[in-house]
Amino acid sequence: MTATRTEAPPTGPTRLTDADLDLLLLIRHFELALLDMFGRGELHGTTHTCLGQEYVPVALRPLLDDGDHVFSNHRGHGHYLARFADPHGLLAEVMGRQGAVCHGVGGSQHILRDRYLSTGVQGESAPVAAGVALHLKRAEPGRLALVYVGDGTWGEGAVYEALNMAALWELPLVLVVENNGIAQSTPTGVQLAGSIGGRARAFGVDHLLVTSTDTNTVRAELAPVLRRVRDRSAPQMVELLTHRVGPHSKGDDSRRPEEIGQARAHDWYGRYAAAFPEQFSEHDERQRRYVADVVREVSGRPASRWDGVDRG
Amino acid sequence: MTATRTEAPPTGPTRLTDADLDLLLLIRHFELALLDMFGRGELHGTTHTCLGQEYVPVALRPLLDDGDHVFSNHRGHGHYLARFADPHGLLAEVMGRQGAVCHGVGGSQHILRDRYLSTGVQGESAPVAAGVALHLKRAEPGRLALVYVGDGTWGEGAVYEALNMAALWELPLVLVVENNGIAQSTPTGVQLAGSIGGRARAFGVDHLLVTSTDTNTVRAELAPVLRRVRDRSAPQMVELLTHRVGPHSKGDDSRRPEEIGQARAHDWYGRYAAAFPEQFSEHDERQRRYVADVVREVSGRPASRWDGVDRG
Amino acid sequence: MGLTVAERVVENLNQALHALMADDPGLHLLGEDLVDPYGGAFKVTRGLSGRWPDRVLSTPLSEGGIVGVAGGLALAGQSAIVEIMFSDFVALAFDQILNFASKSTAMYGRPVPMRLVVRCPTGGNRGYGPTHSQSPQKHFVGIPGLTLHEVSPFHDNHAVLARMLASGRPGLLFEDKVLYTNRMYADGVVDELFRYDYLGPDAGTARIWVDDPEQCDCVLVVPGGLAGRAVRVARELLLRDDIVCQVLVPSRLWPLDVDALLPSLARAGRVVVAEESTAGGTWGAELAQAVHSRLWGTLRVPVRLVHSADSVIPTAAHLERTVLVQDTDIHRAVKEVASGD
Amino acid sequence: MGLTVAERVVENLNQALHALMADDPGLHLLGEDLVDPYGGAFKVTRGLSGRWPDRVLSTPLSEGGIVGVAGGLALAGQSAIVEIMFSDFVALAFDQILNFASKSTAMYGRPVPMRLVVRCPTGGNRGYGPTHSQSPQKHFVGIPGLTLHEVSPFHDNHAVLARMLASGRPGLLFEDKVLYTNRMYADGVVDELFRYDYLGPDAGTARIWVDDPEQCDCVLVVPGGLAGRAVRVARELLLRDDIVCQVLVPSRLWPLDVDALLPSLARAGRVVVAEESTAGGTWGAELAQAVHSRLWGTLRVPVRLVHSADSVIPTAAHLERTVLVQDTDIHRAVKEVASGD
Ligand SMILES: Cc1ncc(C[n+]2csc(CCOP(=O)(O)OP(=O)(O)O)c2C)c(N)n1
Ligand SMILES: Cc1ncc(C[n+]2csc(CCOP(=O)(O)OP(=O)(O)O)c2C)c(N)n1
Ligand SMILES: [Mg+2]
Ligand SMILES: [Mg+2]
Repeated sequence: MTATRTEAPPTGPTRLTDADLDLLLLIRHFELALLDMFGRGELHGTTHTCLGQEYVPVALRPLLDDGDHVFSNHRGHGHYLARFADPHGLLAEVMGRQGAVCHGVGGSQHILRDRYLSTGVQGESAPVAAGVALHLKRAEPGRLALVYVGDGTWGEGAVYEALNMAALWELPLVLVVENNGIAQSTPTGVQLAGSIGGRARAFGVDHLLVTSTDTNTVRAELAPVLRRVRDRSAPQMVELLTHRVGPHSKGDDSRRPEEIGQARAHDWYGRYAAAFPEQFSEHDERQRRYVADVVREVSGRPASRWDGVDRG
Repeated sequence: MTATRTEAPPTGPTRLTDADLDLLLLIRHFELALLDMFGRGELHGTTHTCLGQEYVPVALRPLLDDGDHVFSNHRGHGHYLARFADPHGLLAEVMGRQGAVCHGVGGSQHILRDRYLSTGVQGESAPVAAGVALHLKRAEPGRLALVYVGDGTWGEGAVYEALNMAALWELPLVLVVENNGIAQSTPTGVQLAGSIGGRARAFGVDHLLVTSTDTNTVRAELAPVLRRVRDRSAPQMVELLTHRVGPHSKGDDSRRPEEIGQARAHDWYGRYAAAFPEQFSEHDERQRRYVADVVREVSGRPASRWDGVDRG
Repeated sequence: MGLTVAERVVENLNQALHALMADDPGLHLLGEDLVDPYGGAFKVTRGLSGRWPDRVLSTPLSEGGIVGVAGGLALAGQSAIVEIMFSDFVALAFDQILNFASKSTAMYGRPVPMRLVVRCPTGGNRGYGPTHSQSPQKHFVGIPGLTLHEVSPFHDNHAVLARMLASGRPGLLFEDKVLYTNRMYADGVVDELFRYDYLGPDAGTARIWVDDPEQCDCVLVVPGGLAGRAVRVARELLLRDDIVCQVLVPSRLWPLDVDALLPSLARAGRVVVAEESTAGGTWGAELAQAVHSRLWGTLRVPVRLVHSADSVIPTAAHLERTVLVQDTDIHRAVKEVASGD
Repeated sequence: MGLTVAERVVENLNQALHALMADDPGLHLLGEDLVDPYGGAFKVTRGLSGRWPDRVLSTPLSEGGIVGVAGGLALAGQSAIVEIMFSDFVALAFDQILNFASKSTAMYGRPVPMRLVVRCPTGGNRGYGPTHSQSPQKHFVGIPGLTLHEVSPFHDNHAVLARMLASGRPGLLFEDKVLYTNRMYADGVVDELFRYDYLGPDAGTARIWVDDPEQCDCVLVVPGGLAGRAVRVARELLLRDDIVCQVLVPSRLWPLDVDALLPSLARAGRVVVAEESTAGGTWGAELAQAVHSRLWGTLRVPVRLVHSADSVIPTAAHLERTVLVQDTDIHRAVKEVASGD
């Protein structure tokens, strides 16, 4: 089994800056709004929300700069919003409206903007990120490529091929494993043998396990690790024990109520609300309203356009 | 780096039974005969000899029975001969003559006979072997599937996908890693990060490192391990540090003379000859003659036939 | 109209799997998230893991690996059906399909039965985007030893899957994702105008016709995923344009049973082949080649191919429509072919 | 005969890589066993790692992974050429090619240049057996964003590779393994009877002819790997059967530049397409479809396809011959087409 899912109640949250709290709440309300719109039949296609995992990209945000490459995956709204704070562009993308960051062609799972890329085939972007890291190592030393990988994605051989090359060639590649204990409907214990940390060690790659869901704590633990990757140019794995509070995509949560309850118990959202009620409620309300405005504004836009040379 | 290649001279060989020695020498002379025929232009296509590694399948031979499945690879002549003691059928296959075990269709790298199979795409048969092991576990408990994998083949993602499933489903699968320190022309250290043992541990799979090249010693170390796989139905990795004495295929050895010299220094053949000169020279001569007879006999056969329903 | 409401395609598939599992104790189902209560991304495997927990396995995300495992089961004399969650990901199993499962049937110098089916939920029109909407059938045409089938509302999936497994050849079964919620046709009746029957051995090809099966202005050949759309277009052509279009739906895409189609095609002398694949190297091109050489001199116009554009498949519905083959594309093609010379 | 002895194809390729590496400091070569002294399984990359040790990388055995790494380099604005040791193994990179490299050119709603070439030593006739002898070109036809080229003795590889990279579209370059040791043609002269020139933009298609390029009994279209064999057959047809056969060799297999071929094909009205692929879903079928629709009424007989049998490719030479396309097959087809009606 991989690092055991702690049953113990998580330690209390620390006070966040207003900016961090706003970003966390922006992501939260963005995701809730999407589920809401799906529920009302206003969205089609698919989406994967990061409810409960928002703090991961928020913790990472100040540790990355624009020159770093980020490779996101299917569950990427938080990754995108933490990088660009652009709910309009993202929502327009999901809805296929004007101003969409990829003209509505890519949709929720396929986004490219500057040095940020996501795609929908699990594991596929690990070698791609290694290739980018190979370039950075030579052309832009000190920069890194960061790739988000779920626990379930360790089923894919591509991840190991990438890790092997990254280790052999000492590439500045950070694999951020969001271990939320489940892949779609399948618990980690029945799709991943051994441990994620063991995989790092197998390839001689450093591994850091992060169990906290407190943005400050997570950031403090990650900071020296990313620093080291920049300084030494060597791959690094970071595994965060996290908790998927929502469904895999929409309405497809087949976990037992206790299981969902346990994930909820770890949710930073309720716990932060309890610990810092005043700061929380003010910002929560603000972001909820902001997202509602974004939804209203973007819903009113005409359909996105994609023609001519942009068709490739 | 993987388990360091020992520079120290290997420990002395123990006395082998005549049967084991004969089998080792049969394989040796078979391989030498192939290289010889290639050199004289009497063979076309390709071949990969197991010179220096003959003892691996010979040590395993009495530990396997006909009900076990063996998955071989490109370097499979020793694996085949240790299982079937059938140099005629194998040579006919390589030469495309009548009596060929696969009618000359498969050739050196693609052989199926009873529960023995080889194929030419590296890593591909690891999941296949896992599938067979899944069947054995249920239908024929106590039996196992054994798959030979080179050190270089750990570059392929398929191997990890197989190992993960074998561990999750507790399959009676033995991965025999013939770590000869090289893949075609590429030393292990530049194609494999970390260690092979680490890979086993990453998936919670037992790993045994075997450094001896003495058939008796190797067999004694492997026996309890295979026993355990049968009794407990769980995957197992066995890594043998071995030495490729010949070229990768034919005439394509680009290693420096010192490197080849070092591989030769570990060759069981010369060392056994020195330790047990009488037994050796008698059997060596006998097997050399036997193989020469086989070559003569098979060379005289007409071309293999493949028609009708056999074309699939 | 007095027609019994037939089961949905997804139910037919699900029942087929139940029946096959019950009949063959050596059959295994493998795939991601197959087991209950989830029952697979498209719910095709619902209820199966409860009945046969040992033989219905939710696997890790390892498309190549699970097709390999299935190949091992087949090699050991068992049968296996793999679900690939989206057919786009069958790309990850290309090696196992091309170089192991298909090759094994013949490369050892004698026939080796490989009872293995890879099920592939296929196609677009659901807004899943460029890597979850493709029609990869064409990439697998012409692999020696491999057969390709496509689910259709005219072909019972129990019969199709049973035949695929019994053939001893590995096969891919493409399942149009939009089709899942459509209903199967039954009793030879499509609607108040159209009837259907079957051509060829094993009732392999469904023939949908108006009035007289031997009379039509044009034949439209489609794989199962387009069957409903083809029937819709044929209806419109009849009502709006007074064109009598016969529709042929072969269950097996490869190898092609051209002989079963030829009499119809020869009679009409006018042929359209429509499929959802993007342009180039399509199944239709292969079929057209067979028809052009077999019916040279009989055809009145060249075989017309209709397919999606040479483009990635966008996510947004209004853009997806500009790429994927539309009813109007098929309609226009049949109209031109029916009147051309 | 006074002809200068031109370099071998493998030397031309090797020199092309040297020149490209010298010109483009952003170009990387990746593949198994590329570096010296080994210099690649077929010695195409000889001498390169010595000059550019940082940019010529011997990789682990990870076909999917290295095409992914190359995709990453391309994404970062660099260029990359990957060598797959045997093209059979490109199956392992199918996902990276189909779903990443090709898709990335368009699926983000705007063009993204991907300067990436995957070199694939291809084909049989060397006794390497069923998993080391295939011609997988056909499986990649019709992938939006992807181009396919094939090495020919008429097309300088420096120009071909430079064009592929400059196009900003990922491409596969198929290299017939037997061709490596053949010589390039030079100066418009094939032999004492045959001359050649080029058609289409970028001299994309080589045209080989006797006496008069505008006169022939039949046109034989082949990819580069069959060019030498096609010329040999054309010579025999001339000398033994008095049939004038023009040979066309397009360097780019996909997208097809049909326009460049049409005038020749229309003049002759008789067309044979030959390739080494096994039967079904072939490149030839796609070309034939284009020709049948564009030249309907002009063709005297349907386009004839010649290819290998629908079979695994056996190892033993005497068996391999019974499967792979032979000169006699092409010869017979041209003879029949030239005299048929
Ligand atoms: C190659 C591939 N196989 C399957 C899928 C379908 N799929 C999307 S997400 C997912 C589960 C991923 O689990 P994990 O990596 O743990 O990420 P999480 O969803 O938990 O964030 C699956 C099976 C896919 N997108 N790509
Ligand atoms: C998928 C695949 N890639 C590449 C090859 C070509 N190839 C054959 S053997 C070999 C090296 C294998 O090295 P290793 O696994 O260490 O086995 P060894 O040859 O040392 O026994 C290579 C690259 C292949 N057969 N299959
Ligand atoms: Mg997960
Ligand atoms: Mg090795």
